[in-house]
Amino acid sequence: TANNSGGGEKKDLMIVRHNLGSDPETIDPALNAAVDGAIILVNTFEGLMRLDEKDQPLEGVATEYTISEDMLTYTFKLRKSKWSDGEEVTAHDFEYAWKRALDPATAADYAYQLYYIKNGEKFNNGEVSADEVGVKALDDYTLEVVLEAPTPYFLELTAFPTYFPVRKDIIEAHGEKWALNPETHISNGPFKVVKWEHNDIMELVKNENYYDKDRVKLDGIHFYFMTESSTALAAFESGEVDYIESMPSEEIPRLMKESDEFKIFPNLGTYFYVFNTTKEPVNDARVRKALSMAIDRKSIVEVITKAGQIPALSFVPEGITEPDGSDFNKNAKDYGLALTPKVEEARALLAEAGYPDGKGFPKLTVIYNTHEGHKAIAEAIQAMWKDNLGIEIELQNQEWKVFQDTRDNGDFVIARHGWLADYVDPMTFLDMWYSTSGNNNAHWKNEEFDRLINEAKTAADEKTRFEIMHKAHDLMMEEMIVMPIYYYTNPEMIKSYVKDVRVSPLGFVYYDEAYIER
Amino acid sequence: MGKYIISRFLSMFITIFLVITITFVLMHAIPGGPFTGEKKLPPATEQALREKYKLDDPLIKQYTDYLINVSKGDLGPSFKLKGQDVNDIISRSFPASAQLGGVAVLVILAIGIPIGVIAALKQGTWIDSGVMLLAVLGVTIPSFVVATVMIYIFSVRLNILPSARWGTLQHMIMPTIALSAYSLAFIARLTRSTMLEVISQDYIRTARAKGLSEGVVIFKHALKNALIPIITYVGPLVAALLTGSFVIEKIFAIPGLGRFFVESISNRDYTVIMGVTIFYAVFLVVMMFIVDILYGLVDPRIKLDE
Amino acid sequence: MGDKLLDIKNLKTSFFTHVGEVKAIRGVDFYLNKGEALGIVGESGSGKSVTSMSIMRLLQHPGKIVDGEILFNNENLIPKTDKEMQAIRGNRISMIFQDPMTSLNPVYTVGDQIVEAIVKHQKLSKAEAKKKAIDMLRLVGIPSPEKRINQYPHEFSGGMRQRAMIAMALSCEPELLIADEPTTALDVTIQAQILELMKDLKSKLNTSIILITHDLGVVADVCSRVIVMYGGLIMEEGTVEEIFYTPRHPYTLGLLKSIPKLCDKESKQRLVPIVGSPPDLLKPPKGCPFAPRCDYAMRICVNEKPQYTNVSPTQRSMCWLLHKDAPRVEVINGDLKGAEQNE
Amino acid sequence: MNNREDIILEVKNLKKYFPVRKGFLGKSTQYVKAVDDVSFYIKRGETLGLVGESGCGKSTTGRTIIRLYDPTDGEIIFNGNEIGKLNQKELRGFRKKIQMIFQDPYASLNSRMTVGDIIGESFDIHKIASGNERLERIHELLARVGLQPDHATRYPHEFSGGQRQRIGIARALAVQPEFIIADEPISALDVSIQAQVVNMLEDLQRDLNLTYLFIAHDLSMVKHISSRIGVMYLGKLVEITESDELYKNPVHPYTKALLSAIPIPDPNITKANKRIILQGDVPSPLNPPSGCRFRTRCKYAMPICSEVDPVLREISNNHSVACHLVGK
Amino acid sequence: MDWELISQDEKDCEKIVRPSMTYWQDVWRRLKSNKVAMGGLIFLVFLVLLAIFGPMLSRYSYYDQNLALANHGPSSSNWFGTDKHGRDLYVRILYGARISLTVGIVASIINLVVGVLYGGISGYAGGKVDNIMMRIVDILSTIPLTLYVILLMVVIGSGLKSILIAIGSVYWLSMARIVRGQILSLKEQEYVLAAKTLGASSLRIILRHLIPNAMGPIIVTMTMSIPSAIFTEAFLSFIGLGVSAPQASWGVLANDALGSIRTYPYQLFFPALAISVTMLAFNFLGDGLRDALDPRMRK
Ligand SMILES: Nc1ncnc2c1ncn2[C@@H]1O[C@H](COP(=O)(O)OP(=O)(O)OP(=O)(O)O)[C@@H](O)[C@H]1O
Ligand SMILES: Nc1ncnc2c1ncn2[C@@H]1O[C@H](COP(=O)(O)OP(=O)(O)OP(=O)(O)O)[C@@H](O)[C@H]1O
Ligand SMILES: [Mg+2]
Ligand SMILES: [Mg+2]
Repeated sequence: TANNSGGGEKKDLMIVRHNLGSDPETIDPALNAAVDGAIILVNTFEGLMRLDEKDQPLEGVATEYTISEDMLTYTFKLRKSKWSDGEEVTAHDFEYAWKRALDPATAADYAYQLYYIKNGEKFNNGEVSADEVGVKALDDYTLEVVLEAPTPYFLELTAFPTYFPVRKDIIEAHGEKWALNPETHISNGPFKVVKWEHNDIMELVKNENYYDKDRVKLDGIHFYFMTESSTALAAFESGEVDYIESMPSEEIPRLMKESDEFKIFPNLGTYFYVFNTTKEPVNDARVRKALSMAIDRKSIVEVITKAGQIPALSFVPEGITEPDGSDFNKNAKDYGLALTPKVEEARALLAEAGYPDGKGFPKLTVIYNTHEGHKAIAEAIQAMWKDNLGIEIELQNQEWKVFQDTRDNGDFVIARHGWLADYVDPMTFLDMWYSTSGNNNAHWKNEEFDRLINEAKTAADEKTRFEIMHKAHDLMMEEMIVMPIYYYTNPEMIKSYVKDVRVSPLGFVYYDEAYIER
Repeated sequence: MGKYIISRFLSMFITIFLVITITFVLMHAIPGGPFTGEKKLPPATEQALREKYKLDDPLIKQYTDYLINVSKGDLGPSFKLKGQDVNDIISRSFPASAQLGGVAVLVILAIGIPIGVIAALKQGTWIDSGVMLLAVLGVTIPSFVVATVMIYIFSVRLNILPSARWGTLQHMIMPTIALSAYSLAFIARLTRSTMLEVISQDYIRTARAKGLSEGVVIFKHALKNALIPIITYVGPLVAALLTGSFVIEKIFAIPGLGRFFVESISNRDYTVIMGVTIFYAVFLVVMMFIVDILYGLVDPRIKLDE
Repeated sequence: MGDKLLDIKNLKTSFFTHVGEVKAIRGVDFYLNKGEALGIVGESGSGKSVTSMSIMRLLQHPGKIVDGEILFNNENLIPKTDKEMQAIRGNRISMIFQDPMTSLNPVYTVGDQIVEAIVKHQKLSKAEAKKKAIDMLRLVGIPSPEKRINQYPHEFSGGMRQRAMIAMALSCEPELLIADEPTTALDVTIQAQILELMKDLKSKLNTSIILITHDLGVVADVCSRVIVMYGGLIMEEGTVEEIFYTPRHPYTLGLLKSIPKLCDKESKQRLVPIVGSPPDLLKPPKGCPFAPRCDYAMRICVNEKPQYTNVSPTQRSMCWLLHKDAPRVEVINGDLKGAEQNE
Repeated sequence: MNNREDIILEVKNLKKYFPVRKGFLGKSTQYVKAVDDVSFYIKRGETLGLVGESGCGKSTTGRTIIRLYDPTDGEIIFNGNEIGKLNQKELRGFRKKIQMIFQDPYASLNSRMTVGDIIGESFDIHKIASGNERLERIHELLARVGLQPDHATRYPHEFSGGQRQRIGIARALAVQPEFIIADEPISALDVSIQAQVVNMLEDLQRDLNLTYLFIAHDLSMVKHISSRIGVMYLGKLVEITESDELYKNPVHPYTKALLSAIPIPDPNITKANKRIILQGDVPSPLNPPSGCRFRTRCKYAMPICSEVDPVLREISNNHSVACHLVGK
Repeated sequence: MDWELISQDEKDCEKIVRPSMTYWQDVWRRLKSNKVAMGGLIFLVFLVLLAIFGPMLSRYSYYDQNLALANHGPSSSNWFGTDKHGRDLYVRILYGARISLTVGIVASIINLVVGVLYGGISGYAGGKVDNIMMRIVDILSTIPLTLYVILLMVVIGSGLKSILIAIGSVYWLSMARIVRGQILSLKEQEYVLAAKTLGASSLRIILRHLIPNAMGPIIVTMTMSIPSAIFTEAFLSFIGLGVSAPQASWGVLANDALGSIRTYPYQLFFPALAISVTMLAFNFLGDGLRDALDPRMRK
């Protein structure tokens, strides 16, 4: 029969069984760009800083740091700590790791996470040599970092997986494959990888060489790779796993009702439709506004998506704290959007744009990538526009990569979109609309906006920076280059006997303090 | 005969070569590449990746390089799974798929053929109708539904079988059922229909006249004459099942090869696409060769070498 | 005459086709003694094969025995189960089928098919059975049998297939051998050899034989008694001599007359067939089935089925002409003469 | 051989070998020499009977002539045209002129077709008749072979062996061929029908000037129908002459044995009859005996017989024999 | 009176005349007498009519949403319940029948025409031709369908036409193999030789003699491939080739309902039932047809 004795494979060991979804593409800190890989990384590595439950930086490998006046130079003092194989963790490991991630030869997806470092971007572009990158180990336990511009959230960034140290000797000996073999996957975090059977299981055990091993209560973590959400749910319900990350959306209302193990975590991300601002008729802001006003966001989240998503009335989601402690999202203006459709205003705008009662409105197509959930939302919106504005649209789904290609090339009028934060700052939502940004799928060009982004990126003062970002946000929202629909949430199920697991708004799951209690 | 085998071998190589060529062309003709994603990579990074995987070479050079590597048995590195070679991926994923597929093939043959035979013998009775009904359900209810329902019943409700993963005998039960249902039904119907034709032949009467038991008459004399369509169907089926099923492996979280057939395409992971396609092609072509040989063994009147 | 090995009483067999019931056999009685050879002759379609198939209980759908008894060693075969029949078939009764091509399984070698029967009934090992099969093939005159045994039916000539069938049927030394046109595809020398073989079997092993054929020469050679069938009925029954020299039924006479003569002056003469064609058994005539083709048909022949008249202790004939009221006819020189009206 | 134009078919040195394999992958090193160097001719309007032991290659000869088999060697000249090397397409024209009645009345009828369609098929192929005319002609043919018109809607399995043979004959007659290869057309028929069919064949021959190659083993019937008779033994023609001559004056020892074995439909004669029972094993066409192939069973065999293969020589007018006993 | 010789005419009066029938009339007669098969046929005809006229007769349309009525189980107003948009499932299934039946029927026609002919020619021709033709089948069955379909989607765009092209280009492969196997074992039959001597062309021999004798496996392959064609259509929708939402085929309806299999099982049940019942009907008809085509069969 099945192994249903929840909590651990052996009674005396405290092991959490976590279903991660798909097999990580990599668990090399430099190369990883995915949440699943990051979950492994944050539990096996530790950067200069680590994050507390409010995502504020705490000392990690660095015990102290000094920041220069101009906010450009950081000097970190490292503690004496060990790699999982017993070697010392030194500042050189960090220097090596960061330069490696930036090295064009590494071709790391997330190299741009290190662009804050002086000459980081240039080195990545092959314009300067590695020596000119602003990171340097002054001695074994001192690391000096010089930034391009003041970056108030740099300390948080050092807790991000791309900033984790790696071992030069190992990587030079084993190349890219070092991260595939548990024996060479040397890490410095609370756990270490001992087994990785692709698409089946990855086993982590407590790292006895971790400097703060007393904080770690679990004996290990077993990550499973069930990609089918209904299977994962079944495995959870039958007690084969303790933690699942996804479940069929139709099941969520039932789970919410029946189970206290079902939890909804905030997730920094927005689900929206992007308008191609170069295409008729959505090159007219009034049309975009009208369309955006005419949908019933409340019904969409309550009837269609049902996973506790929050109707989105602006683009930057909840969960980003301003220096004064308030939420960026809450401080945003009213852009004319409401939970329920504003039919009259929308119709008026549409009439103003030349389409009274939707007459003469071209039959445009909304594209979305194939997914049952996207389809359901699109169908609902299609009906809402028809009822509220009297316009007919067509829906077309496309295979994922074809869809991305279409969207990037601008061969669409309206397209589904979704954006998840790379880091906890409004900038991750704003600079994508920079006119030359590769992610500017609205194909929107606004000099004022570009200027604001440039300003915000160099602002030394947090408060001004946030003010500028608000201005940029207002600008894009008033232009309504996107139609926000809802803010993502992160529904997860955790067995009630698993305590003190921490889930970050970026979706990272931390087990360093977790334990099992029956 | 020797000449025939040689010409078959030659045509197998040409087949695989054409498969490689066509897949290569198709793969590069469709939109999207391995490095497109929801978040666009900085141009420099993308460029670095393209250089790393030699995607900037002219297609014809990529193609000839690939052919050269393949002829050396090197299927290249995955673009998506960092540091993993396609050879590794195939060699580590194939065993699970082959195990599952092998068991499924055995189940399909061991159950499908006998029930087809029984249905034919009992033509028009409730047994026949029952088998037929089951067969229709087997083909119409898609494997993912069968799988999902089974998981709900046996794992969630009854808690007697593990819902997913691979390793023990218990893990094999549900995937095998879900994987075999369609083909089992197909084989049963195919067997029934050819058996019906065979059992009215005179030589069956002769076999009965010899006083052979009904079992020998049916399973020796009749079945062998009904085997041709079964072999035809089973040949490619073996190739397909042993190389894994995307749906089943995904639902039951089996670390097999099947998922790569679909995922590699979604990811535009060019080398994996090519690798698994070639792997399957070799399998299929060999199976088809075996099928043709079996034809000759089963029915001496079939001569392919003329 | 010895004991009755086979006694068939009022056998009726029909095929239930969509257009209706084809009454292939409509009440046939005959018996067969141990060690006796009985010939069944009759026109094509008269029910010879169906009779033998009924005895073997091998009728195929939609054929069914509707009435009668088949007593084999005083045991009725009709109610027997398939299992019980299996022990009888091939072992105690074996049959040579009329059509050698379709009666041999195309996907097994000829050898396999013979060996199988031997192994099943004679408890011999495979190797011994194979030796025996080779002997049997040699016995029926197949050259280099040790090679031929490994060939498939389609590689045999028509006559060789037929001989393979014969070898198969004889291999288990049955008590009763039903040979349905065993020599049609054989040349005369081989035929002679086969007939010799059957006679041997009869005398040495006391095997009874039912020989179905239309070759009256063969009947004359092997059989002691003959049944003449027509339209699903026995028209006439008697010893060979009686049938050949004193046939009392116009149909029997017709049969005898149609044979070409070998002697010079007659050989090129036009043959004398029985004109017309056999009745449709879907709706068998209510009278004598031969009446439509009979030169002597009387009104009663069309309307009423004739009774058997015992002409001698061993000969009986189903013909109204033998009725006491019927006009006198006589056999003169192999022909009926003087069919005068009574009134 | 008088009057060359009258020759409708001439076969010269015809050979047909079948490869024999051991197992599926085995090599075919051995050959069944089913027909080995056979030559004869047939004049228009005559009937050549072909007799011989079962398996001696009669059917193969017939099938090779009609090109169901590709000859291994030799020429087949029909109406002055060499047809031995035509491809299937070119052959189609000839198919209307040569027809075959198959030895096996069961296997040669497609069980999925009604008798009417089987007979009528050639009307469709050669666009001879359609609709009502087709039906009428089918009925006419059925009547010719002694079947009833309504049999046209039945299927082969519903007929007895003899009835099926007649269907095969009707099929062959449908195209109104000039030349018919009749491979044991009557052996499956009962005597009364045999007589009907033979009469019918003779009538047709007279009316339509048909030519027959009549393969059979029923010597009395062969004698009745044939003007000349060829005797085959193990792939070779051993004697060929006018039918009366053959019966009166058989020369080859095999022919003699054959004639003596004819069963006589007369119990008294038969039982008194003295047959020449051939001694010895029947040799195999896989490795026929050296020299004369009949020598192993021939009581007159001489040393030369095992060394030299006797050639077919004309010993008197129209009487050719391949035997060392004659002409020495 | 009884003993009077009678004339030939009098003897013949008993002749019975059977109805004259062609093979196809005969097949139809046998089919008609098969109640189960006729049931299947009638159901299919009924279904086609329902698919054409049904949606017109309903007070719902396949696209009308009423989010307030979302996920309501079967009731008297919505026989099959509603989906998550509050649309009437009954009408959606009827509407879906148009697509799915078209796909299923086109797939079977392709199977019959292309697959059977291709396999027939390959098997009959044998030798080199056979080797080449079958290797083409091997190639077509190994190159990833998805790639091809994506290309099709990009080049032709979505819609029923593309679906049919996609299905048509691969749905005959296994049929071709099956038919070829059958032809190989049948082509040496005597009746084929007989047809050859009549001068029948190869095509005629294939069509009239060989294929009818291979009908059993052909019909099984055909009927069994219909459901997989219906589900393949759903897969094609995944690539983006399918009809655009809110239109939905059975396969798509079933796929969409899969997530809620535990919460709203009826949403999966009805489309699945529609497919199953239709398949049953196809199979009954197919079986009946097979029996009807084989004169030796029972019933
Ligand atoms: N399956 C069947 N369906 C319908 N009628 C059949 C069937 N089998 C045989 N018959 C009919 O039964 C009758 C007797 O056939 P049977 O085979 O016994 O003839 P037969 O005497 O053996 O003739 P032959 O000498 O030609 O073999 C024939 O009229 C035939 O048409
Ligand atoms: N397809 C084949 N493959 C191999 N051998 C064959 C084939 N067909 C015939 N033979 C062989 O060729 C020889 C002659 O056969 P054929 O059929 O011509 O004989 P036949 O004279 O017609 O005999 P019968 O009177 O028995 O029909 C036989 O030894 C037979 O085994
Ligand atoms: Mg018979
Ligand atoms: Mg022959």
